[in-house]
Amino acid sequence: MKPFRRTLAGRLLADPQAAIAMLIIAALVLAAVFADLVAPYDYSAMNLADRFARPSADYWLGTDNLGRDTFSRLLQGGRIALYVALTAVSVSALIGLALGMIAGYGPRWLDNVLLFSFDTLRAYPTIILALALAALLPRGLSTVIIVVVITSFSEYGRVVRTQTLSLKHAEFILAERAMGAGFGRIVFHHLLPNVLGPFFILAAMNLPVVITIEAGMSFLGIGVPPGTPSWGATLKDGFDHIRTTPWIIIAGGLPLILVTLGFTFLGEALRDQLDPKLRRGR
Amino acid sequence: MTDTLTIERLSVRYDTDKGPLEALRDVSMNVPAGQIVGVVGESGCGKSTLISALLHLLPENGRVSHGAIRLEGDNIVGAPPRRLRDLRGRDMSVVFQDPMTSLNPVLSIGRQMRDIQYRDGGSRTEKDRRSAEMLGRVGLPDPDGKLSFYPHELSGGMRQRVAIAMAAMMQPKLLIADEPTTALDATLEVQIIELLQELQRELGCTILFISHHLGVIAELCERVVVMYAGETVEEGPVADVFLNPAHPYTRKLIECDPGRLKQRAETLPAIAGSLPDLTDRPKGCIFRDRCDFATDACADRPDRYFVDDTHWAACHHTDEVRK
Amino acid sequence: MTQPILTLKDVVVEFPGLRGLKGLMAPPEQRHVQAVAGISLDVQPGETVAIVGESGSGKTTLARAINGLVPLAGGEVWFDGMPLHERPDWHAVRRRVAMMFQDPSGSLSPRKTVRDLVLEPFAIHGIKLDDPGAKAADLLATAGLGPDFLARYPHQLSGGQARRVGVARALALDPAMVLADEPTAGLDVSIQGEILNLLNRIKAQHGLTTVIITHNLNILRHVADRVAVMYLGRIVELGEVEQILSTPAHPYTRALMAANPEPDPTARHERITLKGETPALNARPSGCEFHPRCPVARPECAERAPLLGPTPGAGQVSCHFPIHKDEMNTA
Amino acid sequence: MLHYTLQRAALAVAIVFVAISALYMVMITLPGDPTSVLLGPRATPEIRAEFRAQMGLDDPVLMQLAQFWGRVLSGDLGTDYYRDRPVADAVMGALPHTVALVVGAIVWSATLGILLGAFSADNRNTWLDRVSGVLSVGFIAAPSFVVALYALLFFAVTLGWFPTIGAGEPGDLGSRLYHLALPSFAIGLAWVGYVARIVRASMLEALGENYIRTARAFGLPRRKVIYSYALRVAILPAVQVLGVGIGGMLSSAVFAEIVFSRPGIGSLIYDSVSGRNYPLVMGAMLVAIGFFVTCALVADLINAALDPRHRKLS
Repeated sequence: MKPFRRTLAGRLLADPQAAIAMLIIAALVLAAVFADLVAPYDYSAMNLADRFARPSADYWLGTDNLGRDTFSRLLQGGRIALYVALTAVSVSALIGLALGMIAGYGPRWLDNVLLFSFDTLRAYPTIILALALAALLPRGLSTVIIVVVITSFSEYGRVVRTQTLSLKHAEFILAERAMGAGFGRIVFHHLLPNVLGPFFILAAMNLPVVITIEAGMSFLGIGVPPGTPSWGATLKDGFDHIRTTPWIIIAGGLPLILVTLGFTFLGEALRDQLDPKLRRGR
Repeated sequence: MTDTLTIERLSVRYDTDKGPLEALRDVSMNVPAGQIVGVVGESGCGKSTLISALLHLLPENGRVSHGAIRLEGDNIVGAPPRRLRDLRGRDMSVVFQDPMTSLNPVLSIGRQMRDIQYRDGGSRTEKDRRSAEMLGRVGLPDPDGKLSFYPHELSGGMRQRVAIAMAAMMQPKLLIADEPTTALDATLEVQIIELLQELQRELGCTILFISHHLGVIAELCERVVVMYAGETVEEGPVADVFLNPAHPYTRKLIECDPGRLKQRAETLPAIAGSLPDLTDRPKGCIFRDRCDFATDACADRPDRYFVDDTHWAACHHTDEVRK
Repeated sequence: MTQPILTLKDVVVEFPGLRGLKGLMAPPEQRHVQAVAGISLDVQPGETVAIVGESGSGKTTLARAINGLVPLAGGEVWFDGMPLHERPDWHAVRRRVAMMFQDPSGSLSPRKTVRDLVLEPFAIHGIKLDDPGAKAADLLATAGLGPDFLARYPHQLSGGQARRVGVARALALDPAMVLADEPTAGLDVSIQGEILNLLNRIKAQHGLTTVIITHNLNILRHVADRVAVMYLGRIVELGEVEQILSTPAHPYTRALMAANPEPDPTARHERITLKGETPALNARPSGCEFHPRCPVARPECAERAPLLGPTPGAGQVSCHFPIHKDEMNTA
Repeated sequence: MLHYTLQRAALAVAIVFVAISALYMVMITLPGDPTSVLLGPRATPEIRAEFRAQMGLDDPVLMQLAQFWGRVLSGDLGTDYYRDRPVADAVMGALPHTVALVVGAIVWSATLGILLGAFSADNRNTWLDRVSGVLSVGFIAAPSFVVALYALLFFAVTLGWFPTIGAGEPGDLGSRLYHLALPSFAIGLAWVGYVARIVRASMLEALGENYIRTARAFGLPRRKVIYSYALRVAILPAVQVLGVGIGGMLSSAVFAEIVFSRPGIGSLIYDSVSGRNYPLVMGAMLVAIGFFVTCALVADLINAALDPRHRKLS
C-alpha cells in the first residue's frame, strides 16, 4: 500500500486550490442529496404576503415575486445542476471516447469523415443551437441533455482522436503489432489506458461548462419547465425584477460561480497531477 | 601559453524533490588559447550541466555551489547580469547538439543572424552582408538567398552550418560545441568536423568540443577531459590519454569502443554496474563500485594525481592503471 | 546449400508523397515515393545479416515490411516457405518472427509492468502458463535482469535495462528469426557491449537467424556474418563482413567506413568527404543515384544506372567503377 | 499558402453547408405540422393546404433542401411572416450589432489575456503568477450571463456608470462604444482567462525550447528573448483558441443581448423561437454559423501566416 499522501487523492488534498475545490463540490453534493431536509421552506410554496422580502432571519436570501424562499430554491437548484451535469457529461464523454478512438485508430477515410463531422458539430454555437432546437423539442431537462450531448461529444472525440493518433505510431504500439497482437488487444489494453488521463481531465473540466449551459438555457426559458427552481430560472426571476429584488441575482449567481470555480479548480489540479509533463520539477 | 578558460573545482547543485543533487563536483580543466579541447563522457556525466554553468544558463533549481570559472583570468561565476550578457555571444558562443530545434522556427535565418549582432553598429544591410559572408564561409550555397529562408526549409546538415556560422560570426574567445555532430549522419559528421577544423585554423579561436564519440575526439582535439558522474576524472593531451590512460574509467571506456578491435570478438568488453545515484553520492572515489583496481584506499576521494605536467587523473592507482 | 529462411525479391515499399490539392495535380509518380526501391536478399538459417545505412536509406522500413508493419507495394517476401506478400496469417507469422525496436523504452507499453511486458507474447498468442511469475523471472534472467525488475514500469528503467526487457520479450516464444532495429541506439559504449554480448549468446544458443538494422559500423564485425549497405532504398553493396570492412568496393561504402574515426590518435585517417547530403526520396538523381555525391563519378554515371553485380571479391556491388583492392592500398 | 487557403476555405464552405442542411432537415422533418405554427391554430384546412403547396412542404425532403439552398444562394432567406419582412433584412440588420459585440470581446480578451499570460510566464512560480492563475481560472469559471447580470446590476443599475439598455445612438461612435463596453466585457472576461492560461502555458513551453536557449546563449537581452522570441511562438495557440472560441462568444452574446436589451442575432433568434418563427430562426442560424466558421478560418489563416512551418503544407 502506498502511503495516503502519495495517492492521487492525497496529493490533491495537499494542493490548497484542489482542497477548496473539493470542499465546494462536497457542499454541492450534500446540498443536492439533503436538499429537502435542509431547506427551511418548500421550494415551490408561494407566500404572497411575503413577496419581494429582503434577506432576513426568516428568509436568509429573501423571496421572489411570488414569495418563494430563494435559499430553498437554490438548494433544489443544486440538485438539478448536478443531475444534468453528470448525465450529460457521461453520455457525451462516452460517445466521444468511442468515436475518437475509432477516428484515431481506424482507416484514414473514416478518420476524415469523423473529423469532418466533429468540425461540423463544432460549428453550432451551443446556446444558439439550443434556441433553434427549443422550437422543436419539448421543454425539459432531457432537451438540455440532448443539446449538451450534441454540441459537446465532438470535443471529447477530437481530444481522444489526437491522443490516439499520436499513440498509433508510437513504437510500443508497433511492437505490439509486431508480436501479433490483434485489434482488440491493442485498443483495450494499450491505447485505452493511455487515452483515459486526458479524457478524464476534459470531462472534469466540462462539468462546470454543462452546469452553465443548463443554467443559461433555463435563464432563457428553454431549459427546465416553468416553476422548476433551476439556478438559471431563479436568476431569470431576479432579472425580471432587477430593480426590486437585486438579492436574487446576487444570491442566485453565487452558487453557480462557486460550483463552476470548484470544478474548474479540481480539473486543473487533476491535470497537474495526471499529466507528468506539467508537474513541477523534473 | 595563456589559458582561454580555466575551471577550478566547480560544483553545481540542483534542488530536486529527492533533495539536493550534485550534478557537478570539483570539476577542473584548462583550455589553452587556440586549441581544440575535447570533453568526453557518457550520458549522465554532466556535460550539459557544464555548458549551462559556463553560459550561466542553469535552470532555476540549479546553482553553482562552489568553484570558479575563469575566462582569460577573470572569474565569471556570480558576475552581474550586464557582464553576463556581454559574455554570451561575444566572449563565448555555442553550437548546440540538435540543429532541428536550436534555431527559432518562426524567424528567418537572416533575422536571427541580424539579431545576434545587436551590439555592433551598422545598418541592416551591413549586418546582412556580414551574415551572408559568414554563411558563405561555412559552405552554404547561395548565402544571400538563404537569409530569407526559415530553418525548416534547410536540411539538418545545413542548419548545423548556420548554427556554426552564428557562433563563429562574433569571433568569440571561446567557441563551445555541444555534440554538434551527434544528430547527423556519419557522412555529414565528417563535413562538420572538417568545417570546424578549418574555422579554427582561419579564425584561431579556442574550441571546447563536447562529445561522447571517442573517435571524433581523437581526430579533432589536442587535449581531452574525461568526465564521469559529474566529476572530471582525467585530463591531458589526447595522444597520452588515449594511448596511455591513467584513470581506470578512461581505460575501460576506450576498451569498450568496438571500433578499436580489429578482430571479431566473441565477448565485447563493457563496464559492469551503473552510474551512482547523484542525490546520494557514495563516499570516496566515484568510480569505486565499477572499478577493477579498487582497494581500501579508494574509500577516500582521490585528488588529482599528475602523471606529468600536462596530464593528470583523479585516482589513487594511476601507476597500476598505466602499466 | 541450404534453403534460405528469408528471401526478398524486388521488395518495394511506397509512402504517399504529395497529398491534397497538390497531390491531385501532381504527376502520378510524385504521389508516391519509394522508401524501399527493389531489394533482393537471401538470409540463410542461423545467419546474421546486418543492414547498414544512414537516415533515409530505408533500412528501418525494410525491416518493418518484412513482418508486415508496413504494406508492400511490390515484390515478394518468403519466410520459411511461406509467401508473406500474399496476405499471410500475420498472427502466426509474428509468433515466429520477433522484432526489437529502436527506442528501448519507447517500445514498451508505458502503463504495464515489466512482468506484464515480458508475458505479453503469451497473452497475445493465448498460451497458458503454469507459473507465469516464474516464467517472467526466467526470461528476465536470460536477458540478465534480476527478479526485482518484475514490478517496475518502463519509465523506471534505464536505456540498457529497457533494452534487456525488449530482448527478453523477443525471445519469449522461441522465434525462428529476430529483426533487430538499431539494437545499440541510445546506449552508451560502456553498455553497448553487454547488449551485443547478450544478443550473440542468445543467437548461438538458439541458432537464431538475425537481421540487424544499424548505422553503427563499429559493431558490424562483432555481430554480423554478412552486410548489406543501403542508399536511397536500394542495396549498393552486399558481402561478407570482413570483406566489406577491409575492401569496400562501392565508393559510398568506402566513404562510410572512412567517416568512422577510430579512438586512436595515432591512426592516419584517410578521409573521403562526400559532397552534399542524401537527396530526398522524391528527387532521385538520374543514372547512378549516388553520382552527385560520388568522389569518383564519371559522366556516364549520370546517365546509366548500375545493377547489383559481382565484385572482384565474393560480394556484390552496384557501381560502374567499383574500387579494386589494389587501388585501396595506393589511395 | 494559396493551396492551403483554398483547402481550408473549401472545408469551411462544406462545414457551413452540412451544418445548415442538417439543421434544416431536422427542422422540416421533426415537428408535427409547421403550418399550425406558422399560420396559427385557427387557420382552416384549405388555407393550410394552399400554404403547404406554396411552400413546397409536400415535396420530398431532399427537394425541399435543394430549393432552400437555391433560394439562399440567390440571397433570399425567406419571409418573416410575423412582421412581413424579408428574413435577410432582419438578419443583416442585426448582424453588425453582434459582430461589434464579439469583436469587442476579442479585443478585451486578446489584450488583457496576452498581457496577463505573458506576465505570469515571465514571473513564473512567484506569488504574482499564482494570483494571476487564480484570477484566470476565476474568469473562466464565471458564467458569462452571471457576469453580465452582475455587471448590469452593479455598474449600470446601482452605480449608473454605464447605460442599461440598447446599443447606443446610430451614427454616434462614442455612444455606441459606451453601450458596448459592459456587454462585450461580460462576454470577453472568460476568454481573458482562457487566453491567459494558454499564453502562459505555451510561453513556458517555448521558454524551455532549445532555440530560446540559443537566443540566450548569444546574449540577446532578456526582454527581447521573452517578448519577441518566445511570445511570438506562444501567441499562435491563443489565436487558434480565440478563433474557435468565437462560437462560445456567440452563445454568450445571446445572453448579453438579452440582459442589456441590445439588438443582434442572439436576441433575434430568442424572439423568434418563442414565436416559432422558423424562417427567421433558420436565417439567423445560417448567418451565425457562417460568421463563426469564417472567423475560425481567418484564425487558421492568420496562424499559418505567422508560422512559417505551416506554409510548408502549401
